[in-house]
Amino acid sequence: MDAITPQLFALQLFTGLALGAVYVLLAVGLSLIFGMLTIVNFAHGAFFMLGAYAGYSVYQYSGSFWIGLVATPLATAALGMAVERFLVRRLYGRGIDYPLLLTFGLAYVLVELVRIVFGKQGLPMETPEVLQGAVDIGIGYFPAYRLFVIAVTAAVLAVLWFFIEKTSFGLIIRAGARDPQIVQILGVDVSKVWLAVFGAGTAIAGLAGMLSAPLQGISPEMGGTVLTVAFVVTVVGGMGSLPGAIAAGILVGVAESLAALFYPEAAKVSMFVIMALVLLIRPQGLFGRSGLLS
Amino acid sequence: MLSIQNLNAWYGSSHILQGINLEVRRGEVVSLLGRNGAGKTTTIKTVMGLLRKANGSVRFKDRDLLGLPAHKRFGLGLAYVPEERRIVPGLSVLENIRLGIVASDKRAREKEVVEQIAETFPRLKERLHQTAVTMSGGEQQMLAIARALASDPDMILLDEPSEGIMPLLVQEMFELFSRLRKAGKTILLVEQNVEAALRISDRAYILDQGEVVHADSASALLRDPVIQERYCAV
Amino acid sequence: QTAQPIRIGLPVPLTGPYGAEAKDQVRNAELAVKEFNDAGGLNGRKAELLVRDDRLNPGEAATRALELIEKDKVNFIVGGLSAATQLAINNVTKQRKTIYISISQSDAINEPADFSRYTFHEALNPHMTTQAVGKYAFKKGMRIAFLTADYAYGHEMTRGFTRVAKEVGAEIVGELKHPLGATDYSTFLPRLQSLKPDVIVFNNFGRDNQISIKQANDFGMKKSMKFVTPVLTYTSRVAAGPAVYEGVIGGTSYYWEIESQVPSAKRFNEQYKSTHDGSYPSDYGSMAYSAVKSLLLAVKNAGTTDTEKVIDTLTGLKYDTYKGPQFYRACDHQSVQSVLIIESKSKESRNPFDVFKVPYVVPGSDGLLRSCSELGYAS
Amino acid sequence: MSGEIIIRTEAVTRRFGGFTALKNVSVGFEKGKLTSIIGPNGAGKSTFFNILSGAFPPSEGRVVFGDADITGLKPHVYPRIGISKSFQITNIFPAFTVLENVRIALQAHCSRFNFWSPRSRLGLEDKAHSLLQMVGLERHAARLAKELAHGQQRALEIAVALAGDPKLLLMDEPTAGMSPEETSAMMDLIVRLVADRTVILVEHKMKMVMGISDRLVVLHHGEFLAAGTPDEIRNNDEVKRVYLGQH
Amino acid sequence: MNTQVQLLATPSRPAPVQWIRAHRAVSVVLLLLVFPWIVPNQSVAINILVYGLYAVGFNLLFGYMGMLSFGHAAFLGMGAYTAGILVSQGWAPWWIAIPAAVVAAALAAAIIGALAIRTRGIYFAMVTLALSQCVYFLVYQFPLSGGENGLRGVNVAQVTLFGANVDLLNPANRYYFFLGFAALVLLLLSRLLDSPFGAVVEAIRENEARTRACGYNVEQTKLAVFVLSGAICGLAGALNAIHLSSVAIETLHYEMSGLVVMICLLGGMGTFFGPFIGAALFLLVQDTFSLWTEHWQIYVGAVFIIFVLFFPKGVWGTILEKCHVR
Ligand SMILES: Nc1ncnc2c1ncn2[C@@H]1O[C@H](COP(=O)(O)OP(=O)(O)OP(=O)(O)O)[C@@H](O)[C@H]1O
Ligand SMILES: Nc1ncnc2c1ncn2[C@@H]1O[C@H](COP(=O)(O)OP(=O)(O)OP(=O)(O)O)[C@@H](O)[C@H]1O
Ligand SMILES: [Mg+2]
Ligand SMILES: [Mg+2]
Repeated sequence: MDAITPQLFALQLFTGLALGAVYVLLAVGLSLIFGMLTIVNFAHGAFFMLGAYAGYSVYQYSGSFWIGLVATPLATAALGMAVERFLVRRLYGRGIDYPLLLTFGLAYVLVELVRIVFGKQGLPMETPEVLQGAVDIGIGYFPAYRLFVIAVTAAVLAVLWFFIEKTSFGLIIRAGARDPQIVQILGVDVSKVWLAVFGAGTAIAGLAGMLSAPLQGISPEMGGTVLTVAFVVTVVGGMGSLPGAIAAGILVGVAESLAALFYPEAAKVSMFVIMALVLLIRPQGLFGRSGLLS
Repeated sequence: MLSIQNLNAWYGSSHILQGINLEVRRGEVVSLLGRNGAGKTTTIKTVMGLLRKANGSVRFKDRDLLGLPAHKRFGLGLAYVPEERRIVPGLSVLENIRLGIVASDKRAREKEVVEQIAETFPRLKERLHQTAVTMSGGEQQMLAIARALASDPDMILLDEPSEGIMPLLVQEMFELFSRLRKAGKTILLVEQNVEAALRISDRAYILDQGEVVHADSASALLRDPVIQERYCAV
Repeated sequence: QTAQPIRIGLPVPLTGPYGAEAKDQVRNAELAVKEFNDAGGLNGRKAELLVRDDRLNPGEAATRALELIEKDKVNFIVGGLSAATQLAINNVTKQRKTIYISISQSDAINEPADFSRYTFHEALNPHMTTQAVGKYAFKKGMRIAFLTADYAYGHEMTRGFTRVAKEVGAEIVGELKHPLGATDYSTFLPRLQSLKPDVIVFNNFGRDNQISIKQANDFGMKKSMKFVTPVLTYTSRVAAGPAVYEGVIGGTSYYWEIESQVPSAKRFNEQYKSTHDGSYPSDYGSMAYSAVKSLLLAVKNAGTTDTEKVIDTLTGLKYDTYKGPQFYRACDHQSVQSVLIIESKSKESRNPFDVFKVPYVVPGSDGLLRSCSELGYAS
Repeated sequence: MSGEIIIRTEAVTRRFGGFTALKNVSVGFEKGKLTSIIGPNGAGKSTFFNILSGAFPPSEGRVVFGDADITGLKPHVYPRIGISKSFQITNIFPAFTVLENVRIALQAHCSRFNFWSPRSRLGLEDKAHSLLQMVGLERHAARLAKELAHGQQRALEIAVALAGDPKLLLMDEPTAGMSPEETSAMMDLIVRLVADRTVILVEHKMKMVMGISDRLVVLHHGEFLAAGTPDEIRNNDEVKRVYLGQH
Repeated sequence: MNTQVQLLATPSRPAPVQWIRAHRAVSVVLLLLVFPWIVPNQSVAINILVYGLYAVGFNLLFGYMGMLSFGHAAFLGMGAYTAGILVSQGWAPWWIAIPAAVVAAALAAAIIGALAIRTRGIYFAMVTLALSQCVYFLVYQFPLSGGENGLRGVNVAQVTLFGANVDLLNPANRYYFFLGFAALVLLLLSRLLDSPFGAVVEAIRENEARTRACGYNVEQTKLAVFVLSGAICGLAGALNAIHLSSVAIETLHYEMSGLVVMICLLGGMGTFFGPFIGAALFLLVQDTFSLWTEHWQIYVGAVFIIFVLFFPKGVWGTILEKCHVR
């Protein structure tokens, strides 16, 4: 094959960054729920998939991608909150494993429900007209839609960061994650906090699904791979750490992209290799606090 | 202000509190004494709503507490310094203090409140941005008290606040309680430092095996040789 | 003594991404059984179908096959919708001397290592598909690039296309292998683009095929190159939408439109439509029809369900069940049949099933296959 | 100082990030004596204690036990060489019975990797019972540890620490949260313990510390401030000023 | 769960349950002996046996030491592929291939374990999950594994045992052949859990820091249990390869890891019967529902949720609880 030109290399690097942004978006909902509730939401992939279907439905019905973009996170948040309220909540205080197992079972149910409602085949989702086509980014052409996804990711992260680090509600969330009893005694209805966090996490999962739909189409199985990616990014970044998720997502994306250039067969393993290395050097992840889980 | 009548409470199936009767009047400091395992902590936890399996009557400002979820009790003006301090990990000292007021009407006047606290506890002032759990045991205890005071409650329940505090500060702490009392706060104090506790209390209850076995004015108890021998020996 | 029904086990992936195809296979197999029974069965002995879900998992497929043989005591097995499940079932039936008609594409099953006297292959295989599609799509001097799913199916397709390219004098400019089940192809596309091919061949299947073609489209690649894929399926086309597949060329074993040229196809479509609300049989679905139909034809001709006798009959069988004449080649039991070249239309027109054109039908012949001696069979 | 030194630190410093919790502390502890470490809150007592007990290594300096340099040994090695500790925050096996808590601790010293014989054959129950008797928990042997009141859990904690029959026992505020009655029982216990081993204590209860300690070490702002007999310390102006107050 | 408790507090409980508790391994083996005759057919019985054994391995780690691994498919797969490759290539007879599979799985567990036990709790679950995905890709790329097509030709049609030829194509023979291995594992395991080492395992589950402070090398113990757990799963994998005469790459998929968690949860974690009861329940439920509806996964998921919510101790654990056995 041809030699690798500097221009190709630059484009490849940028592709990796863009892919990383998508990965961050996939991981951040998982990371949020984990960091705040110490719950690993195994149904994260399922919510991602539901987001894609919800987005598709709204898009079909209203004819507007943008309405879908707003409605989708709301819809998945509502479902997520219902799940928290009626299922997960019963498990608080029963050890970290049970919510994980519950959501694992829930994922089965959700995927199958979608198969019943929408069928087993995939569905097409069109890229919104204004974002179709590729734009010149100086080093080559790049799909406009992917640039848009990066922008949305950045916006979501900014909002989330501000919310968690700078507001009182964020303070409550962070405290509630560690010692809910105390927070309760200080006058806060913790159950509402949990509800909100779970809803926020699933909202982001749904948004990610909706945003991914024009990239990869929709199918009931689309959540499966997402879960793995989200896990790797969360572990590499350090659980519950926003900056960690960002750094890890981009690291994984770039590594995968460069692997695809030099040794394509290894593209998919690359993220696991990174993870193994990180674990060896910093078991708590790049930005993780050690002892958080002990 | 706080009136407990015939309170029974359970951990699982073990019956811990067996008919407690206790009263704290507005502006009083009342001590709750007794040996380990007597049920002091359990009593306080029941009042705060941390133990849901309870019956009897617990009234605060004439409201029935047992029916209220824990977070609503805070709104009535109750504050609590728990036994093992329960400083929230991962948060800084400042954030722990802020946590004390997020749900109260003081939230808007955060700066003021923090300043006031810092005045009372100079040690905390130096450390406002340290991760709270890395502070020493005594520093954490101060923080726990500071957090409870932040919301300017009407009544404070303190569970062994002097535990792990150095002698110099223990004196100061009890002085602080006296000052609080003068400022009109009501205090229910669980202490093993019996003598010091009685000195600042109006009245005291002695608990044993989940029952009140003795109740009297603090001064009488201080004079009581049996009590002296039994509880103030160290 | 009332005769036992003829029992045919049908393990297909009812759950999983190919559930739609699997379901249509069941419908088609049922149709074939119904026709057999309506025609009186085997001297009054009826056939029955035992459908099992193999979840597209070879381990599960092997388990189901074992159960069908050991517990349900089936006479024959038909099914398998991926190379892997097909090979797993084949391995079980081979050991237990049970006739198996496979309906999924792989080259491995034609090769001596996996060859079983008891197994017949109704489906196309990658080699014949690529020969047909390649000869149609490649021209002398063209630059050709591959995006290949990194597994046997993909590799077999690449191998076949490379052979055609050599024959017609086209140049292979590069191949990128992607992991199976990838959901993002962006990292492969800049490189492929930089190769500046005239034709890009997507040697992958199902979701991989849909997503990679879609993303290549997003990168604006269709403007400068022709998209080709060995097996173009109806479900992929529907799942990804008309815009994505517009102008993509591929092969298939069956598309209903050949009814204008083939009488058996016309008959088959009518039958299917009358039992299924006017819908048309699908590409993978119809193979199940033909498999069961030809099997039962052999049973009828042999006059028995005895394994050895049915094998003998199947081996020499010439049949035309739904797409024109077919026969099982003696050395590897591959069904020799036509390959349809199809091209995706830009929009649906007459009915939702009208999505492809059939510009060309490559007639079935030994020449499409690797020869028996090339495969290593003593001729 | 007269007696044989069992453990000593040499110029130990410990930093947490930019903060130096312990500065250049060199202290020796006499064998067979009870030494208490006192000092204001945040003086670095627990930090010092953790370095002695191997919870974490010093940033600089060495720890010498007997003749051996034990700086930076893995935590699980400490009990094996004869150093046990009780934690400042109660740390037991909550879902085990009180007896099993002690039994498992005893077992560490007779069989670490015995995969085969039934555990009951080790015959540790009697020893466990006598340990429980010693700390006054005999009655509660069959209860689950998590059901004990705080003070009782502290006593159990000490029994568990004692199970290894350590040469050196380190205790961080063993009587925190105990009633005066129980505190004096604990004091008696500690005094009895010193008969066969060395004990190092971190405590704030001055009456108790003064009453039972052979020697006191005072830390202040992470630095060594003073050491001596209880009387010497009681009359040390500097200690009075920063710690004791009018005591 | 721990014998000490029972010696001290002896609440009343039915005699049979007590006997079963005391001879847990023997009773499981006895149950398994008659098992093929109480389930619908023997091919299902073999599946249950193999999956049960897989769950036994997992249960050792999760039920007894409290570490939730989501990567145990790696060990099942390592066992299956090792035995499978040795047999299908004709490199070794079954009596070498099976032990070799166990060793290979143990080695894989040693490597993954050494990395994973540096983490705790949910972290551990995620790390094992991701590392097992690594194994998936490595095996996938390994030329002899057959990749996506799977490994075929793991044919052990006949074995010679004590001079007699046993036809393994016969399902009953295959079942009892496999049961021999399972019984061996169960008896060894029961012995191990009763030993002082078993006490340490429980102690780690209860309080790691305390166990360390007692003088136990927690990391070593964890690793030992992890390796042992992996080895048992490897054995299950090898048996499964022989049973199906092929190995699918899906054996290494994370859903297989999830499956074993589900089996343990259904049956009862930290018990001896649990894994087999769970496997039977899961496979029978799945078989029944999949014949009845193509949407059977919804029911499987729902059953799982119900167990997590209402019967977290699983079938056997709930029975024990009802009979006042701690
Ligand atoms: N979580 C629990 N589960 C079961 N029993 C408990 C629990 N917590 C406390 N108890 C029991 O309740 C009784 C009262 O305990 P409580 O903590 O109220 O005592 P206390 O008076 O505060 O003692 P201390 O001075 O040691 O703090 C004790 O006998 C104890 O064993
Ligand atoms: N991990 C840490 N990070 C930052 N500072 C720390 C950390 N651990 C301890 N410190 C600080 O070191 C100082 C000494 O702490 P230490 O716990 O040793 O005090 P102490 O003497 O035991 O006090 P007390 O009597 O209150 O328990 C304290 O000011 C504390 O805030
Ligand atoms: Mg208490
Ligand atoms: Mg301290």
